[in-house]
Amino acid sequence: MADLTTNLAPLTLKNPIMPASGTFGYGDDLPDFVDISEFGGMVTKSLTGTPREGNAPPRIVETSSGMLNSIGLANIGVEKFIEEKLPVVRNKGTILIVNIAGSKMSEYCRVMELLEAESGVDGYEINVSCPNVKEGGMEFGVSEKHMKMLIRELRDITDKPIITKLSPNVTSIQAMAEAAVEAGTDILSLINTLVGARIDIEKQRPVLSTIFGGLSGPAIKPVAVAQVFKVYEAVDVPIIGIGGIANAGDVLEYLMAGASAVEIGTMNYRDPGLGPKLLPEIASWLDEQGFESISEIIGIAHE
Amino acid sequence: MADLTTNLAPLTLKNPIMPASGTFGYGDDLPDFVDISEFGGMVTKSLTGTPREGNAPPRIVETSSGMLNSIGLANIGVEKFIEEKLPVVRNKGTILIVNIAGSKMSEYCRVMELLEAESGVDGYEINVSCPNVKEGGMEFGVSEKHMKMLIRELRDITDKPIITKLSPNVTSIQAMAEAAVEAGTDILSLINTLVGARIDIEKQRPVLSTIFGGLSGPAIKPVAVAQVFKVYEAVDVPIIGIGGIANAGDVLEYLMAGASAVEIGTMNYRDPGLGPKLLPEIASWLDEQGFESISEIIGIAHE
Amino acid sequence: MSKIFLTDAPVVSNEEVANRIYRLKLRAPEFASENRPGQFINILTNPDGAPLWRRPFSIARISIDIIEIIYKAIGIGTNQMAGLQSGDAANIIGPLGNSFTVDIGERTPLLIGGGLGFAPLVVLRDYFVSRTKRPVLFIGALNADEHYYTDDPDADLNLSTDDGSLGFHGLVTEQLEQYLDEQEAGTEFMAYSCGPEPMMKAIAHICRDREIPLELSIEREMACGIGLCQGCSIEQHLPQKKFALVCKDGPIFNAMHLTFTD
Amino acid sequence: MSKIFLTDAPVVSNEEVANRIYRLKLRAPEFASENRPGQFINILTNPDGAPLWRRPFSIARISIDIIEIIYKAIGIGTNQMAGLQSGDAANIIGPLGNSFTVDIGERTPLLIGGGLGFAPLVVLRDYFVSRTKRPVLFIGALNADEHYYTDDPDADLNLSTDDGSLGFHGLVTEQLEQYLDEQEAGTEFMAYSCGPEPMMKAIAHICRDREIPLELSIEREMACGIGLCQGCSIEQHLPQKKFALVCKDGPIFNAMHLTFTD
Ligand SMILES: Cc1cc2nc3c(=O)[nH]c(=O)nc-3n(C[C@H](O)[C@H](O)[C@H](O)COP(=O)(O)OP(=O)(O)OC[C@H]3O[C@@H](n4cnc5c(N)ncnc54)[C@H](O)[C@@H]3O)c2cc1C
Ligand SMILES: Cc1cc2nc3c(=O)[nH]c(=O)nc-3n(C[C@H](O)[C@H](O)[C@H](O)COP(=O)(O)OP(=O)(O)OC[C@H]3O[C@@H](n4cnc5c(N)ncnc54)[C@H](O)[C@@H]3O)c2cc1C
Ligand SMILES: Cc1cc2nc3c(=O)[nH]c(=O)nc-3n(C[C@H](O)[C@H](O)[C@H](O)COP(=O)(O)O)c2cc1C
Ligand SMILES: Cc1cc2nc3c(=O)[nH]c(=O)nc-3n(C[C@H](O)[C@H](O)[C@H](O)COP(=O)(O)O)c2cc1C
Ligand code: FES
Ligand code: FES
Repeated sequence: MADLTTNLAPLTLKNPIMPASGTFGYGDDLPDFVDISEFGGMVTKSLTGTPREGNAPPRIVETSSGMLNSIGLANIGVEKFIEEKLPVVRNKGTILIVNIAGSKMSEYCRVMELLEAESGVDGYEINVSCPNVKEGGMEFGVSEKHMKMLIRELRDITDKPIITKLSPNVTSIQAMAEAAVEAGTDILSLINTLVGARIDIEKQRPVLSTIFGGLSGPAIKPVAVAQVFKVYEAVDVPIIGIGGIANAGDVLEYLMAGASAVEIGTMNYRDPGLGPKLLPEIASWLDEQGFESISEIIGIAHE
Repeated sequence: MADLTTNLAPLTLKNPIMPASGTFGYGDDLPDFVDISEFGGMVTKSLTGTPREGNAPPRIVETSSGMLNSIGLANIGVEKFIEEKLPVVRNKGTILIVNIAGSKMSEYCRVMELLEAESGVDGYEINVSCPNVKEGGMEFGVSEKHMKMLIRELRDITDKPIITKLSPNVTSIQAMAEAAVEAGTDILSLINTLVGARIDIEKQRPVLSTIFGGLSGPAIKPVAVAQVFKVYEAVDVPIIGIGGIANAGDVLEYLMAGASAVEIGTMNYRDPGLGPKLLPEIASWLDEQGFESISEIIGIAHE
Repeated sequence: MSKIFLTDAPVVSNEEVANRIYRLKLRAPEFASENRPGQFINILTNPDGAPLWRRPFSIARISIDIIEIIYKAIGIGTNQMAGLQSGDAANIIGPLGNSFTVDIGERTPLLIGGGLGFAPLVVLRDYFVSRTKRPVLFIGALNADEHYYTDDPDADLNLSTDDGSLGFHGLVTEQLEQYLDEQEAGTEFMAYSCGPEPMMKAIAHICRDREIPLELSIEREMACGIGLCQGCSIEQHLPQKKFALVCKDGPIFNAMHLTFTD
Repeated sequence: MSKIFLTDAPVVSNEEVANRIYRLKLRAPEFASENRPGQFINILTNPDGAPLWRRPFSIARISIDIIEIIYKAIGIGTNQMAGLQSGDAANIIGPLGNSFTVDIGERTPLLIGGGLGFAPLVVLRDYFVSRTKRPVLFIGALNADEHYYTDDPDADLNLSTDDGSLGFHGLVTEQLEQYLDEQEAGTEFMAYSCGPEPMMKAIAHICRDREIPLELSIEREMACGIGLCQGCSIEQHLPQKKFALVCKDGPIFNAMHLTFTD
């Protein structure tokens, strides 16, 4: 059977499927029918320096083949994570990636410094692109200069892999990818959500309390695949593809476009056990086509 | 019954629904069950200086709640339009808006100059945002500087209303809107398509011959509504909302977000007669809610 | 915490019991030992496409291996559900959420439902009846056509309609106040309610004035139903936790804890 | 140009005639006077959601007020269609596209279909038969289960299967070549074909070698089906027009005009 191991240098994952940040909590509090150890890795909800309650409701709404969210980085904060969650999730039998966010550079740094003192974290995903934070979380993701400053600071703090998670809401995703790599990023993940809004015509007001939210789900997959395709040609680091993945064909699409692994977000809400269910189909597709490993199809659509 | 007339100064439309450029040809060659005079206006396919064959096939593909196209501005060219189409469509009993595109500034200018010599054109929509042209059609839509240069040139050529059609593929849609208005734009229309791609996993290649295409349809509606909402707060000119409109509720959503009129694109392919079919529902919604005219709800979601 | 299952539950029956109101029975033996009154299930109404999210429904009844929900066909997902037939299966996740407080000592249970809101209270009624408590039920609806629970020998059943076509002519809150005013001083109640939020707010006021503890079953749009998306938040009075998750901290809340009942 | 209708056509019947192959009959009296052999209709398979685009199908037969299509359930839209029942209606646009050349003088019509590709040729067969011409039919398929047109007293019917389970054991192209080789010199044919593109290419070569004019019915994914989106383009040899639209300039093309048959 084809080898599903994927090389996300400096990380190696036993398979290419992870849950996307913000859709699997901290990996500890999952329904009984989900076995986190079957995933190639676990990516936590974004952690900030202090606990956050998140934005006022309503903060989610369905759209055509997608959804908008303005959760606003609701999370328990890095200290409580270290105390209560890390001891549990570091033993789940899969790679653990902690996603970090903040409103200021110093907040990102503090979160990472506290985590550096702990064991069990295999890498960091840096959320520079959350559109739902007022105080400036966004600016890092849309400005090459600010992103470089941020990633350089973080690079000084850790020797563990840094995954920079890019925002799709930019004129040139290549420029952002290049900036992130120049600043010391090991791996890129993309995309975070697209900025979107819905109006409640009954109430004659925006549905979300924050007006704008992040669009995710199958609706955005073509945008994400295009950006992965472009970034693959622009930089030399491994890529994690994210956006609208719903089935094995979608995973193959991302791999062929140039991703070495993927994260599944919104579709987890239909079935949080979805990810591992796709692995047998991916393996048999590779077998049928005569591929011996995942690595043979990564970026194959560029040839 | 509520008044559906909408003020798109300096234009007045008898109702707010138009077909979007590229989805209704030149307005002359429609199926018998479509009556173009029932629309608030007719927007032509983008016209260029010389006829264009468009991109190699395949140039369309379905996606979740949307589609990708890389038609590549296939059109008969401005001269043939003037000769064969204009005499027919200028008498269709509705406002005629000619959409103009080009690969160079001089091409846009030439198209407009030729049209200026004719009667029957009520306004121009400037396509600065078509992602499917190799030679630079894109650059106008993503660079404030280039767009300003282009619109200024065109402003010198015509006194008729200029509608600048914005690309959503930018970091700041407000900045682009402001630039367009500064350069002399009368009306803004948005959005054009989002850049997207699909990979054919059987062929292990991008589906579209051009790799990237434009994503349209209900999938993109939240992105478009968000951008209309932002542009409404940034500038003082009327806005035409475009993107994924499929029903009367969608039209109302755009109006409330700040659009004074809308264009329907992809959903015309399901039913080219869709637009006028939505008018009675919009009128009775206004009646039920006690509004006397469309103008009362434009931008109401901002209050 | 009860165990949570994801299962393709065979449809036993799916019957229209009132105007566009259906009773769906599913075979889900896993649930028997886990379910507590007030919990809900999350149904994937269309495995192949829209809507994107599952749809949540209170478990209205459970008996050995059969769970029952009562729902109104009002939109895309519920209209799809109305097409379910015996022989089909429904992909469900559950049982989900917390549950009603059932240890109420000598208090008399008051179950107050508005419209479809009676659904989650049926299972509570069953609980009390099987423990030989006689609950007092109040069910209000627009008109007789919307009433699907019109007979109950083991409870004191009070029906009302806005148009007077069945039972008391008026709001369920009016009937409830009349009832409470007629009770002897010292009678202790425990109230439970589910229905439109303005109704629940009015009931909260009635109960607060009379110092009757009240639990509400709350509805919010849910993307996941299991605490993963943080989307179904509701504002509460706890200073250290401003927002609760309806799917996980709820759907049952002490009325005093929520801000909308103020 | 024929008039184009958009109509909710009542379903008369929808019968499985071979393995996952269905014959759908729709009542569409408007079509009777307009339809010409080779045209197609565009069906909205799901008025409420996915797929986004209509799905195009050749009109296989038309008789007074009934049009008939033959389709294979292979994906989202066609699987939805398989659920249509008499009593339902299908929202269709048509008749669409150009049509086969039918004025062929004394030539003998050769109709060559691969798999489902025979569908658009049935109406052409009817046309010739009703004008007392006896067409020669060649229909190839993978195996006997895929054959749905196995009997025709008014035509010379040649069936083949790749596995030999019915008729000639081999490719339809082989059977066609054998047949042509056996004909007297001077017999003049007009050929029509529809099927997988590699098959049509092979047939184009056979016909070109023998100077038999050939028309092909072409399939391309279509967003609109009426010439509005410019999406269904196909490369042709005309220097002044590199791309034709399959929905409007086609679906019927002279084989010599298309580049894929080279
Ligand atoms: C914990 C819980 C228990 C519930 N129990 C029941 C029950 O026992 N019986 C019953 O009939 N309904 C119940 N509901 C409501 C039920 O989930 C909605 O009626 C259903 O989701 C509507 O789906 P739809 O696709 O048909 O409607 P849509 O087409 O999505 O929407 C139609 C209308 O319903 C509203 N709506 C959509 N989803 C929800 C939702 N999750 N909650 C509230 N309103 C919504 C929309 O805003 C819209 O106005 C419950 C909801 C929750 C959260
Ligand atoms: C002019 C014309 C006439 C046709 N006549 C017939 C007919 O008489 N009988 C019949 O069974 N089929 C016919 N087809 C093909 C038919 O349209 C497709 O089988 C149908 O669109 C598939 O829809 P689906 O949603 O079931 O498949 P999908 O789920 O969309 O796709 C399944 C597979 O079919 C392919 N496919 C999708 N759409 C088309 C398309 N429009 N053309 C070709 N392949 C496609 C996809 O690439 C995919 O591999 C015709 C097509 C055209 C353009
Ligand atoms: C409800 C919700 C919450 C999210 N929270 C986070 C988050 O905390 N940090 C982050 O980096 N991304 C977050 N995301 C973005 C996802 O990780 C992912 O990038 C995006 O949803 C696109 O993938 P999808 O289409 O598969 O959902 C969130 C997405 C959703 C829908
Ligand atoms: C097939 C196709 C062709 C298009 N051609 C043009 C064009 O020539 N000029 C233009 O300005 N926009 C063109 N567009 C963009 C539409 O006018 C519209 O901005 C976009 O599709 C979003 O609207 P929708 O979601 O309603 O389709 C085209 C869109 C499609 C789908
Ligand atoms: S619905 Fe996702 S957390 Fe409650
Ligand atoms: S399918 Fe739209 S032009 Fe042919």
